[in-house]
Amino acid sequence: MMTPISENTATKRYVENALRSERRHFKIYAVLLLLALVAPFVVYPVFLMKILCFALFAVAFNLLLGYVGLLSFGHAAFLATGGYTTGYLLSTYSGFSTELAILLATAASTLLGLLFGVLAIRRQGIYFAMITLALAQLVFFFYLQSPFTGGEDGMHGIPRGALLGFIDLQNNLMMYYFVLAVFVFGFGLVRRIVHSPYGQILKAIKENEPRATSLGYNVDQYKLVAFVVSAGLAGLAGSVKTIVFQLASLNDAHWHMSGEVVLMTLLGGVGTLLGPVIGAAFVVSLEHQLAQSALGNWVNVILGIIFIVCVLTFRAGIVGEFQKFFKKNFR
Amino acid sequence: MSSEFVLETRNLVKEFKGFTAVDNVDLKVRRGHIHALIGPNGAGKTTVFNLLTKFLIPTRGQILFNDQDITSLKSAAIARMGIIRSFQISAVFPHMTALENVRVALQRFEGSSFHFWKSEKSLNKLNDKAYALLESVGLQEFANTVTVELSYGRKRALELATTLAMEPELVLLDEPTQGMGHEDVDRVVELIRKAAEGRTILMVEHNLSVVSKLCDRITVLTRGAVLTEGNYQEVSQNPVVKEAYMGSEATTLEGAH
Amino acid sequence: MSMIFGVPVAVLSGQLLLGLINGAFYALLSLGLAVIFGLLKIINFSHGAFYMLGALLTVVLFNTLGVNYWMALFLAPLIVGIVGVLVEYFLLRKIANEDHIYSLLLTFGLALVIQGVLTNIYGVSGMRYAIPEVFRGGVNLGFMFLPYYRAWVIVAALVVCFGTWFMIEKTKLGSYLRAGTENSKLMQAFGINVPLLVSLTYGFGVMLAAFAGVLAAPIYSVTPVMGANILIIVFAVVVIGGMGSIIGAIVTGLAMGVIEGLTKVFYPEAASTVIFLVMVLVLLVKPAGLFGKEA
Amino acid sequence: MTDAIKPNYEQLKLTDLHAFYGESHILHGIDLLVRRGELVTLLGRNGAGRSTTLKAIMNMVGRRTGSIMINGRETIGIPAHHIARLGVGYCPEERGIFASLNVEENLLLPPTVRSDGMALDEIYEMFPNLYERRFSQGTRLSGGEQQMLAMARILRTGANLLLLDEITEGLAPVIVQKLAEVLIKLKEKGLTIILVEQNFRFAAPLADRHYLMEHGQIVEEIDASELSAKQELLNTYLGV
Amino acid sequence: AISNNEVRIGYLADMSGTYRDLAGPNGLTALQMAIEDFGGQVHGAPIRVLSADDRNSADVASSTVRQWVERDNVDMVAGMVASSVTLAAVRILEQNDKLGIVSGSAASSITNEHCSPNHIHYVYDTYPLAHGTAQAVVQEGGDSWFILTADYAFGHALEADVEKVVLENGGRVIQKVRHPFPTSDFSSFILQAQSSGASVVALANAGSDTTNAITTAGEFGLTQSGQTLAALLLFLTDVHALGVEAAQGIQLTTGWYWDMNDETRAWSDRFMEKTGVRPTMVHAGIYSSTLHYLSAIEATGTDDTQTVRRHMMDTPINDMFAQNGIIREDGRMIHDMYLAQVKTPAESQNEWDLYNIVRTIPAEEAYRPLSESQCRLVNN
Ligand SMILES: Nc1ncnc2c1ncn2[C@@H]1O[C@H](COP(=O)(O)OP(=O)(O)OP(=O)(O)O)[C@@H](O)[C@H]1O
Ligand SMILES: Nc1ncnc2c1ncn2[C@@H]1O[C@H](COP(=O)(O)OP(=O)(O)OP(=O)(O)O)[C@@H](O)[C@H]1O
Ligand SMILES: CC(C)C[C@H](N)C(=O)O
Ligand SMILES: [Mg+2]
Ligand SMILES: [Mg+2]
Repeated sequence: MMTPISENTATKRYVENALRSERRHFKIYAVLLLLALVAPFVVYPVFLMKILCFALFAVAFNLLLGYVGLLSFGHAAFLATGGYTTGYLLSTYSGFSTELAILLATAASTLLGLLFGVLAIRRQGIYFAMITLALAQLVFFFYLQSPFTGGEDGMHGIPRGALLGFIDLQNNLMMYYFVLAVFVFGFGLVRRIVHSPYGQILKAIKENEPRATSLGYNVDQYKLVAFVVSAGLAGLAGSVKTIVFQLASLNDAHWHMSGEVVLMTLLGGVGTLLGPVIGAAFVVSLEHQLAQSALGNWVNVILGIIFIVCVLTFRAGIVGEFQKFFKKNFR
Repeated sequence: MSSEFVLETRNLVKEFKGFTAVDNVDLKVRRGHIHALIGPNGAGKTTVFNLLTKFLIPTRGQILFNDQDITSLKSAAIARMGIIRSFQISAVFPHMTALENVRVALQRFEGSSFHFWKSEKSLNKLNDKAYALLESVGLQEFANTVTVELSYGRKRALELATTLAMEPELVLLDEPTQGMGHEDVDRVVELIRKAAEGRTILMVEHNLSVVSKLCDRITVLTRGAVLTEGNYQEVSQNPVVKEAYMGSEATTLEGAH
Repeated sequence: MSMIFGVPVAVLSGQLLLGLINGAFYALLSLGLAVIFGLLKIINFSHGAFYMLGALLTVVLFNTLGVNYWMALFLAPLIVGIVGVLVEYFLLRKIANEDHIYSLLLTFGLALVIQGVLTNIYGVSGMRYAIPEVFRGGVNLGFMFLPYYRAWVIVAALVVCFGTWFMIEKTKLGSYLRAGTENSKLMQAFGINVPLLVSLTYGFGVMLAAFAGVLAAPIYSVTPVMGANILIIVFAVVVIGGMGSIIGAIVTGLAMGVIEGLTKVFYPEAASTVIFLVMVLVLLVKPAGLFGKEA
Repeated sequence: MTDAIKPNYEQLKLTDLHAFYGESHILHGIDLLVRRGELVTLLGRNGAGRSTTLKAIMNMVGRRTGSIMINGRETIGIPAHHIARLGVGYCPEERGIFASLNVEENLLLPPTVRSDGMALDEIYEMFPNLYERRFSQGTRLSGGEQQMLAMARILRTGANLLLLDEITEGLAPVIVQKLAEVLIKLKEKGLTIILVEQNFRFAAPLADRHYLMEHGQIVEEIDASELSAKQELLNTYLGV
Repeated sequence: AISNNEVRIGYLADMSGTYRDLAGPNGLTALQMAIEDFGGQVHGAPIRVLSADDRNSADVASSTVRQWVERDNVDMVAGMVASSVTLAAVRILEQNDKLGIVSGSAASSITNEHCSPNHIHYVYDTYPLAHGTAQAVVQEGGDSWFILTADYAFGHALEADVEKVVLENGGRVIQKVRHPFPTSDFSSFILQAQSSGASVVALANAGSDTTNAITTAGEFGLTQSGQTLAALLLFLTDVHALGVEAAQGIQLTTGWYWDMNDETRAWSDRFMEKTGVRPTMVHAGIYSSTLHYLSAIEATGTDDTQTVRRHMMDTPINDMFAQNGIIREDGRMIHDMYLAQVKTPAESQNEWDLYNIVRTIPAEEAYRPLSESQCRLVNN
């Protein structure tokens, strides 16, 4: 059906505004993608892959916190499930297809997300955060006790395999572009969701839940779908991370990991698409740099100071503050 | 149209820890009417609304909508059947523009509300309709204004536009003119009158001049129970109502007529 | 000897008692957390750090100044309380009107700083603090040997818990506190110095943590990281009890101690997980916790 | 004879009061004088700045400049919690009932600032609804009951300067009438009252004077005696 | 030849978490002491040290080591404490044919099922820990055992090793209880131990778990009621933290003690000057292994991994850390271990005067014999 071009100026302006901001975003994304394509020739690719994996994880998490207003404190469970499933498949069945492993791992996290979601989605605010935490702790316990995970020692030496059977992922550069592709897919999906008819409803729910209900939207279902998608993407991040590092460990399932992703997201800017990406890059680089510097044993102190400073001075996060600054001065 | 009454409650009861806020209420709202629910503070009016929309669960009793029992349905399902409420405090989506506020409501008929793979541009075809609704409540200039920046009265108007966008059969309004200046009150009265075309409205209101101007039928609640029912004339003459609710105001009003 | 599930009854009653004692710790810690959350809506992730600070101060004050246990019991919470007041005044106050999540981030950062600095000073091997003379030894209860110190812990913790509960729920000061946190502007308009009240409340909440720390010093190894892991357990207790419910925190604290104690007998590996299982079950049945008010 | 009971004693005097919320400048130089025992109203449309004037007096806005004399004392620089102690009682438009307290606790909450406040019994007599629900949670009351509670609670404190913001909002006509009687009684007792009202019919017979506000300024001062003469003017400003 | 004209050593350890004190920043100091003592260069090539906090995370370890070997051309990685870290690191070292010298970890599996031609396990492992202590205790008449195990790989390994020794020596294990890692309150477990009626209560855990358990055992009068407490892994720092009052009489197995002879004392004094504390066996092991590694480069003139490793294996270690230490083909460095007993307060002269060495456990007896090895490098 042809949409009639509207005659009245208010709606025309609305459409134009939307288009303009989309074009501007598109330019930013294009530049970033270009940077990402050449980055491995300048920066150590494995390090970049680590950033991308965490960025995807944070983007998935932000879909919930930033766009539905749900603080999940149990996202580590999905990351770990993605990782362990991949690890299990690839190391138990030699020659198992890498892409199939990733797919199955993502499916496994999605299912787990569904289970968590069904149990948690009705709870509000801090109770939601805590029930997700509790469920994730149970998952942690399961992985700790299950023999196939190697407990505290973790799963090591997971083969990277070859993509579609011929692209050798053992090669860091190949691996990098594959991870980048996965990331772009995940990011694109989240962007699409946020700017979709469904995204509008999510936004409405976040803004005023009782009102959305009274307009006839079954808010629990909308939230649940977002939760499940977020879980699936977190699992995807975990799966790819496992392939990159060829290892899956309990760290991924620990509540610290759930906390870390909150920090990344807040630091980068919650409710902005690029915020979690920048936040993840920032935290990963910082930890990496500090751990190896002379300040090695001061890592926690420095991180702590950064969190405090962030909360006190740039609460909207790096990207959020930048947007505010831009709006104030250039528009 | 099917039946004479859009909404009916039978022996509706709500108890809070031994306190009966709604006590055996039988309410019948006739199709096409503007029906008012009045009564002293704490009579249970808001509670009745909350029961009708399932923000509270009835202790006992039945709720019928178009002769269909909806007692066990959930809030969202009730809204989908065509019963939409407004809130005592204004309910909008503060960080969306007025246009988007209305669009969220219109979207429900699109069946695309779960379509996460589509672009939100697909919603632009609703813009004109949304705009028309904004126009109908006098908000055309504010279509692209973020809702937080609207004044109180305009927020109420927007809320009404959103409500109308749902094309409800029955609209529940809880004190729609509360906190408004006289000018706004008159505007809202007009709005409600307009909204009532082809619909049924059930409202709670303490402003008797609004009630007298708008309402076809009035139910008076006291202490959770129905005291009497009738048109404004009948109700305002009732000495018990005067005593319990209107005080001397009813007479003053009449004098003013 | 009679048995329950293959465990002698005598042993079981010993375990119950120990669970209760541990629960007293949980109660004390979660009480502070509940006070701070319930009244200030601050998710205090530095609670564990303040608990540790209480214990560490006890040891350090003794080693450097020869401060004895009884003085420490008073002095360490006081110092920590003052630190808490300063933290509230210089940091938390700045974000009082923001989303809870920022207080979480800030206090988490603070905990990292406190723990990190102290780790670099004192290491992680831990320090020991001797049980005060009067509480050395114990009494044989027939089914177990009860060290006097543990008996003291439960008495002290319960007295402090119920004292706090009484103050908040039953006194005028308590009602100022509850109201001030809901609408501080209005309370100020009524003539109450709310900012001061808030600082003092936060200080008091962390004081409770420090008090627990002092009680813990003689029986656990005192290290700068001793508070890191206890935090989420204590959080779980508060949530199970119903966030903000004072009595909920106390009762749940005690109950969790017992449940955890029994788990240590029947399925020890799960001892630190069982509380989360309980949390899931409770929240499924009572969405706002055992004593929480549903919104 | 002390100052405080002299007639014509200046209970509240605002001079060139400006108030801001963050960046936005809301009040633009308010001058206003209320004497002991007077009841004045602030009238105006939604958003005119009436509530803000009361909040500015209570030091509840972002920033204020100018002068606010209460009982002859400059209060522009003193912290919010000291203002009530000067004998000021404030009833906010959003009612401010505390969810964590029950009705009676809410009622007993504001500290007494002077000795001659109403006793609890008197208050319960005036608002039987509150007596009936005295042990239920404050915010579980109906909208109107909450309004009664908000009003009742400052009557207890003995404040002799009352700032009342839209107290008839959402109340049944009978209660409104009762409130009018209460205000008359309070006036007789010598209390000074500033009333922000939408309900002109309620306010008109009670007030000694009316201030008309628009865009954060006082545009007109009308004495009760001039009311009929200036009806026209009122109509244009308020649309009555 | 020496790659990049520089010998690059990466030091990977927990710098800020639970295992910080037994290796941590002071381990880096020990490593640097070795390099200084060696003269700062080999064959004119400078020796450079990189260090990183592994945060006890396999992830961090893996990405750090990967970057070290792939980008920074690190030749050898030292330190390594948590077994998950060690296993992650040695995998990558193997893939890239670089060398790892593990000094902090305990798990004997590191040179058993997880052995590789690219790493050496230097200081100690769970096998001698279990053997030394358990054997001694059983022989002294402690024949019925209650084992309290930290519920993770290291604890399980220790538990298994102990159980075997106890059974071999004619004792029996009455009860095994696994506690979560970490645990702070051990009262319930101690009570279980008391009511089990076992004559020996063995702690198969480490760090603060062990010290907490020992403290609680003291509080509940475990030893007064006639039971023996055996801590299977105690580092000097743990005993120091406990104090002789609480720890007195406990028997433990260690790979080294600072106060054994003049040589150890001299080195320890230097160490203490720099760090303010006495070295643990891990610190000493890091020093010794680094010296041994550098000597091998000097001798062979190359930093090629296999050449160096071969040479290290062919050369016995004789220094303040070990006499006649031998690196076996599975990568296990075997050396004499010591059964020590914590001094009584009366015996202890100063805060670090903590152990009496009860007896020496000869290297061959201490470590798992190659005949029992599951290492793929060992042909059985
Ligand atoms: N959740 C609740 N728990 C306990 N009591 C309640 C609850 N909700 C309402 N009530 C009580 O039920 C009675 C009816 O309240 P309701 O809000 O329906 O009154 P209303 O008729 O709308 O009054 P108003 O005109 O003042 O808004 C009141 O006395 C109120 O205190
Ligand atoms: N917290 C705030 N931050 C920013 N602007 C505010 C705030 N509160 C009020 N305002 C603005 O100040 C102006 C005056 O508001 P005020 O509440 O004093 O009006 P009012 O005369 O009491 O009207 P109403 O009948 O709506 O209560 C309005 O334009 C309002 O938008
Ligand atoms: C106990 C620790 C020092 C050793 C480590 N956890 C390992 O398993 O090797
Ligand atoms: Mg109502
Ligand atoms: Mg107002």
